[in-house]
Amino acid sequence: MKHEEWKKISRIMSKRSLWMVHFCTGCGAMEMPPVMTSRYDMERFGIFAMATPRQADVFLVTGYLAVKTLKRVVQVYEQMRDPKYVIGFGSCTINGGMYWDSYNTIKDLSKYIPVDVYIAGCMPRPEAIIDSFLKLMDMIDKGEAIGWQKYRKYYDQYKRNQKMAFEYRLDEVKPIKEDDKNES
Amino acid sequence: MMKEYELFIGPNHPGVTGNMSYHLWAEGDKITRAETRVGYLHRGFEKLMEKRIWMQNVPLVCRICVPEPDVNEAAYSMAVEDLMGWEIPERAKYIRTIILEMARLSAHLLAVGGVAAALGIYTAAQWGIGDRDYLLDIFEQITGARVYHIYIWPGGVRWDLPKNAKELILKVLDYLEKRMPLYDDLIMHNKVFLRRSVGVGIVPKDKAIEWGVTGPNLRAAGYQLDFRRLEPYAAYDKIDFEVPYYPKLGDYEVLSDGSDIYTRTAIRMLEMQQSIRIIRQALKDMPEGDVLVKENKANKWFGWKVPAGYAYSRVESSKGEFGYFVVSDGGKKPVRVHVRGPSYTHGINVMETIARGMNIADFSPTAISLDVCPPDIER
Amino acid sequence: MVMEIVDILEKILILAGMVTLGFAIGMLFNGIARKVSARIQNRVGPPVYQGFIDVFKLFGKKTNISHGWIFDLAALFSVSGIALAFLFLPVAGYSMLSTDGDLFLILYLLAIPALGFALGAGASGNPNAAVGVMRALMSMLAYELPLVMVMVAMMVYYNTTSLANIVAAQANMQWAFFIPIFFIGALVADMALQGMLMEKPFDIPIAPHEIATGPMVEFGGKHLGALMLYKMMGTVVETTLFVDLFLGGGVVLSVAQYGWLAYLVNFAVWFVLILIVFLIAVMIDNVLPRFRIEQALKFYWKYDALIAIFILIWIFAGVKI
Amino acid sequence: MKAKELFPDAQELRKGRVRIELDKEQITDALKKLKENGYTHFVMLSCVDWIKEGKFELVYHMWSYEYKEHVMLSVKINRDGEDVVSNRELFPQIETYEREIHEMFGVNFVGNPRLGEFILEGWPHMPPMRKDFDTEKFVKDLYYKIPEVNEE
Amino acid sequence: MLTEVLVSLLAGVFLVLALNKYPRVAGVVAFIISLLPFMAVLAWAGTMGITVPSYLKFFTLETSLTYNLGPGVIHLAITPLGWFFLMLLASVFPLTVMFANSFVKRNAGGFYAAMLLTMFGSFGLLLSQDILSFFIFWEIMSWSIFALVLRGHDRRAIVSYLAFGSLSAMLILFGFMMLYYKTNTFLFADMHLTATPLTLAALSLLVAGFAVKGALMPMHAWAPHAYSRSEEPFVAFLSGGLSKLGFFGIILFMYGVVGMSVISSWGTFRGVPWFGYALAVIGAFTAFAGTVLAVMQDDLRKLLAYSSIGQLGYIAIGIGIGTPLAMTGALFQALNHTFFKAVLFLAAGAVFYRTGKWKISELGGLGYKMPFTFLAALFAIFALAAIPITSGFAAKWLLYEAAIQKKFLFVTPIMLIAGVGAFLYAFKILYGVFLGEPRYDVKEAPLSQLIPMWLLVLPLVIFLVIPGWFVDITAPILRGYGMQPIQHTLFSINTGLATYNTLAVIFGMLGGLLVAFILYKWKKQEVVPHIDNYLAGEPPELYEHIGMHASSKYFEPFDEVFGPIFKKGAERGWEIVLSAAEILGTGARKIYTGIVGDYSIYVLLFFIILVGWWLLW
Repeated sequence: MKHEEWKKISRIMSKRSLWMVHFCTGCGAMEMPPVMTSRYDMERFGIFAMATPRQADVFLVTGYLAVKTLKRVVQVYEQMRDPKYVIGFGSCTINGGMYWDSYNTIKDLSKYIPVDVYIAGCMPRPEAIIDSFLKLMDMIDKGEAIGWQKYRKYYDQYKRNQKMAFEYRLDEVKPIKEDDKNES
Repeated sequence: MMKEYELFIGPNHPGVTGNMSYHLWAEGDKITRAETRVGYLHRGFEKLMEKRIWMQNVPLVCRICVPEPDVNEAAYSMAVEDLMGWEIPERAKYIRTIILEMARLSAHLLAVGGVAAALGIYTAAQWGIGDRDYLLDIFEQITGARVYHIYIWPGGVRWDLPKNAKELILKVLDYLEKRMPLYDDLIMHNKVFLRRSVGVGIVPKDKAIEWGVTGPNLRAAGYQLDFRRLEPYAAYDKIDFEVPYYPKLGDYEVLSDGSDIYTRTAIRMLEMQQSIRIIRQALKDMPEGDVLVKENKANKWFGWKVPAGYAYSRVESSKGEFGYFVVSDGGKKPVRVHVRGPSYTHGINVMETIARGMNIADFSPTAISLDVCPPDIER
Repeated sequence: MVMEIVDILEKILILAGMVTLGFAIGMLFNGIARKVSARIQNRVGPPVYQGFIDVFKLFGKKTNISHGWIFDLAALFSVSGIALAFLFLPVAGYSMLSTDGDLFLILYLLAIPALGFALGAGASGNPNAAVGVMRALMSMLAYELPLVMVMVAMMVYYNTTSLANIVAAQANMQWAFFIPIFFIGALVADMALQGMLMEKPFDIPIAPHEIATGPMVEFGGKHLGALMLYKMMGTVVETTLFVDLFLGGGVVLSVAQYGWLAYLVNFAVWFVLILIVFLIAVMIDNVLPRFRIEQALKFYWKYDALIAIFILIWIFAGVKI
Repeated sequence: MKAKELFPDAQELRKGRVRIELDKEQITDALKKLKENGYTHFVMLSCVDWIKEGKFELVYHMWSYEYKEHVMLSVKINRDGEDVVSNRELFPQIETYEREIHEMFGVNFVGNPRLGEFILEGWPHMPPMRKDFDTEKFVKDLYYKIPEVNEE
Repeated sequence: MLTEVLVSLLAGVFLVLALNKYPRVAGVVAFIISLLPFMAVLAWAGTMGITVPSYLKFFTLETSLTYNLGPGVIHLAITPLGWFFLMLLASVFPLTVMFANSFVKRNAGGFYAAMLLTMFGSFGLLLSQDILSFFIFWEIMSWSIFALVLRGHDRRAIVSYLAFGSLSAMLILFGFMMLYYKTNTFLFADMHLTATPLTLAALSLLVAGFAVKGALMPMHAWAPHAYSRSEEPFVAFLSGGLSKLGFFGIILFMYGVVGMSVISSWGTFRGVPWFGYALAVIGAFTAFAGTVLAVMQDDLRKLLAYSSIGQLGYIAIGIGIGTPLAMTGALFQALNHTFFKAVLFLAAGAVFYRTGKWKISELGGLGYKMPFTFLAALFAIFALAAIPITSGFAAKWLLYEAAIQKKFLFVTPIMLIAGVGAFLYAFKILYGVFLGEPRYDVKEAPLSQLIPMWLLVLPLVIFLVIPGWFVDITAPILRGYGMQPIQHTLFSINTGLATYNTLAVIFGMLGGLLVAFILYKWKKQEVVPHIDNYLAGEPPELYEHIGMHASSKYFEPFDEVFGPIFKKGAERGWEIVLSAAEILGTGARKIYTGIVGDYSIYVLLFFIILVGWWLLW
């Protein structure tokens, strides 16, 4: 068989078996039990919650992230093995949502770790969650879910952003564009 | 050389409810020390509420406790009503009762399923959460949302129940009542479950009140104390219901000295039956009329000023006493809103104390049977 | 000389084929178990071929982590050990290597993957894994007592320690299951099987709520894939062991009489029987919580072993020397 | 004995809600007295920042299951770093509340060994629940200025 | 030439004592002398029907020798049984001496002297053909062991060894007296015993006496203390080699002197003589209790000591059953135990040498730091746990088969469960010492410690592949007792109940490993440091230190279940037995002052009495 065909099969396999980390990062985790259990039954699609990041493929960031949690999220994300995917769940991961002016929650998840799929809403319905997984499967099939490659490629930038948030350091925060201009 | 090893139960761990962490030091099979680590969900609610006008805070408060958001709305509304001196319409009181009891039902289904799952009966959790979804459907019909309802407002409830609400609710209640014996067979009469739960995870009875234990956990320790009775709110003073407590466990056998995982679970099962009974009565007795006080109707979009003063309101949630301490200086925004979550004591000082000497296998079931919910600790 | 080489090659091919079949059935069983659990839990459940997908995906992970060469040993030992144990079992009365070994060998071969797995778990240095391994070893100690008691009774009864001979002695539907004393023995062994298969109430070693899947915490990617292969094959090996002991290995037609048709029918019967045995375990798994480890030990050593002792006494009194 | 009888200057806010203003020094004795007189349930300890007065108001909430009465013991202290004696011996949960208030307002409780990081982690700024901490400005200065990841 | 060997062994004792000031030199000298017994084994190999290449034959030895010493005559001769046990001892001995070279620092000359004296005693013991010389050499061996135990400076070890050593000597002495009374001859060959109660009593006393050295319950109480408080090279030799001498004695007197026909005539139960049945039951109990107690230990040496007791119990089972199958199994188990337990004790010594810790709960993570020590220990542990990729399995398997053949319905499950229990403590060693959190930054053990370990592993591999060879080696012994060796080819053994083919296992395992290896090499991997671990998401850099080694009280649930039964039971039982031992052996317990000087006076007195008694005879 050709390399391409192998790749295709491998993609089909990995899209049909998405194991997610059992990490309730925010209040969105409340809609996970219904999605996983008898009403919506995510296991139909081969989606299963796994205890540890080593075993998992998908990280469902369920809702707002306090900075303290972000540290754990980054730790867990880095412990997951490639290929790994992130789904940003709820408005809070997109722009802070309800907590746009909270001093302790980050506002845009994609600044800290690459996000493949976002689900809008507060909180999103189970159908939306399943839809997002189907979308992710579609993206894996087409080879578009490349968040994990992005994390490797722009590792320095992600690390810098994480550090800024972790340390709550106001003085070091400068828009990157200005830096670029100064250098050039 | 440290002989103990450290175990982290959470935040990324199946044995913890929500985003919190127990840091355990253990030797062999026994825990020697435990520390609860919280703050993973800290959003600074109380700070945000000081920045928002009184009405804007209603959508915020419900996010404090996810499994049972309505108690927050109710408690906050009651505190504001207290300061404003509003007396809410009779119909609104009944609707609040129905909503709060439905929330209790759904939270208890989750909690009982959680305890069963922590001990290994995943089937019970699957059934419980599946059945809970029917309640969420009704919430959706009534309020428009599955989880965050924002239905109970200062001055009453947001809008009246839909016309078919009564039939819908009764249908689900009938269904749930039919399911209860199945849960009993699967969980409460399961010999292996009894082996794991009887006499395990004991909160000392004589210390229970001093440690600030409330809710079903306190009743499992042998006190018939329920804020629905002690300080009736909504329509609870007009409704006939029982407060199950140890050793009056109804159909369930008394197998231990109480205050263990088994008794707490039994109390929750009994409370579900009572909730069904309360909702039935409330539906029957509910009068017609307004559901919102006129003052709020007129001013809701502009925000009212609340007279200066202190108010503390409490609601008996499925986990225990949910209290709101509201301070106003007479302005459009609160000066201080302080939330007392029941898990604040259950999750931190109670768990840290009773964990000492506990088997690591029993730790997670105990924490889940105390129904520790982290967001109401750190808010 | 050439014929010999061809013979050896043919044998190796058959062995490789059988091992592949074993792994395939194991993966299928994983899917079936999940499907059945799902139905009990009012769900639809994953497709039955989900096991294949999961294993393939795990081996397809782009990067893997390891905690050093001792950690890697786990993967190697668990897969090869369980495959070896499978080869020494008579499957549907068909002996692959089982004439070269016996029940004791199979019991000890089953320890190779377990110890290898434990080695890897220990090398990961995670306390959860260490506690999990402790529980796994202790539950092994617990369920082996009633199991070996029944096995010893059978060995003495049939006067052989070779599983192939025990299967042969049960030909013509003279299954041990139909002998009253061994019917009780089968019940005892079925409880032990529950522990062997790590199904509730004896899934103590991997209790996710307590120790986050125990020994597996640090396993991911291909390591977890190898481990899953071991577990899946383990279900086949252990249920086959049970079927061989009590249900005559599923032999209903004699090969001498019916030729290849007998092979076909026997394989089908064997498959159905191990599936039934496995599904009983899965169904019990779905309605019971898990014991604590010392409770499991007491259960096996008190109640299960008591019945087994009764069987031993029976055989002791009944067998003439 | 009811709170009204123990503290004659208690002010009844409404039925079942009593507020008592005390000096800082009296608080331990008052808590003890109430605990002995049936106010066995310590509800919570909260802190209000009266920035205009320059005071923090510590409010100790207690509840009596016997009299069905809620007592708020209110103590005002200076905002600028006045120490308070810890009452963790009386009720274990006071320790937790003191940890939180220490972190969120910067009130120092003498005798509580577990003060320190509780909810926040590595927080270098002013305690966030103080009124003079402007969360909106902070957010705009920090989170909104963290750059997007530049994909080039 | 035999005289020269014996004399040079004895001379070596004094030579190394003289070299006390130069421990390294003394070590080398001792090592050279310690090779003598092994050379003797090679020289005698021809008489056992084993062909040894001529370049390995350093000298030729006469097969029998008689010394006429005044009142008594010492008869020495090599027998198959003696040769087999001599082979075990002689192969372990030089390696332990070699290990000691870097390990023993304090008063090394004395250590080597006592070791050589022990070997001298054992050498003579295995050759002796009469009661007299047997007893003399037995006492030389016992007391030189006592000298080595003394070096541990542990009161309990010294007292218990002294008590049990004396008890054993007394029992053996009484047994010999009875035998002599009955037959009026010293020579084994001349004793033609009949089935009388006196013979039974004599044999029982002898077996009880030898059981002390073989650490059979209830005569084991000295072993855990002596094993755990002495220097490792000696303990490796004691546990690996010297403990077998007890079984040598039991086999010699049960089957050689008394004989199967006499034992059987006392009555049989289900085809097994009562006497053997009882021994087998004691063995099974020892195997089980030793295993259970081993699981509960935290001290690495104590664990290994109890494990020794458990493993030696299997040998007793085999001897008790007494069929050719069982005897082969027992001898095979003796061989395995010799090597794997020596490896384990030496590995423990190497670990101590590098870390200075004995407690399992204080060790950890040495597998990556000391990989060769770990691999040797791993292999030994596989042998101990009877995993079929070492020769350990064949021995246990033979014993199981023998038990099933004789329909031991209750003993077999106990043996099997003790085997499973071995997994438990085996993993406790593996995890507690070698796996888990790396706590020490140490180097690999020195070469002088690694070489002995790896050389000792070798036989475990050889006899895995060719168990048939072992059956050949033991065939003369069995024939000597009128038993037929079991059916075998080079690679497979047939017991009549089943066949065990090592080639199938080895090639199956290798094939499986190959396939697994290919599967495993399919994808690349990176090695992460230990701290990059699942901590439920907590970043490790936030914590100064995270204790992740769970080895303290590792099998706590097990301890909780079995502890009350075994620990307390053993202790309480021991008070009774110990007091009995005191009355029987050395009189009231108050004699034990705990002062070493006093004990040496007792020893001297004992010797004087002994010699006087001998001269009077």
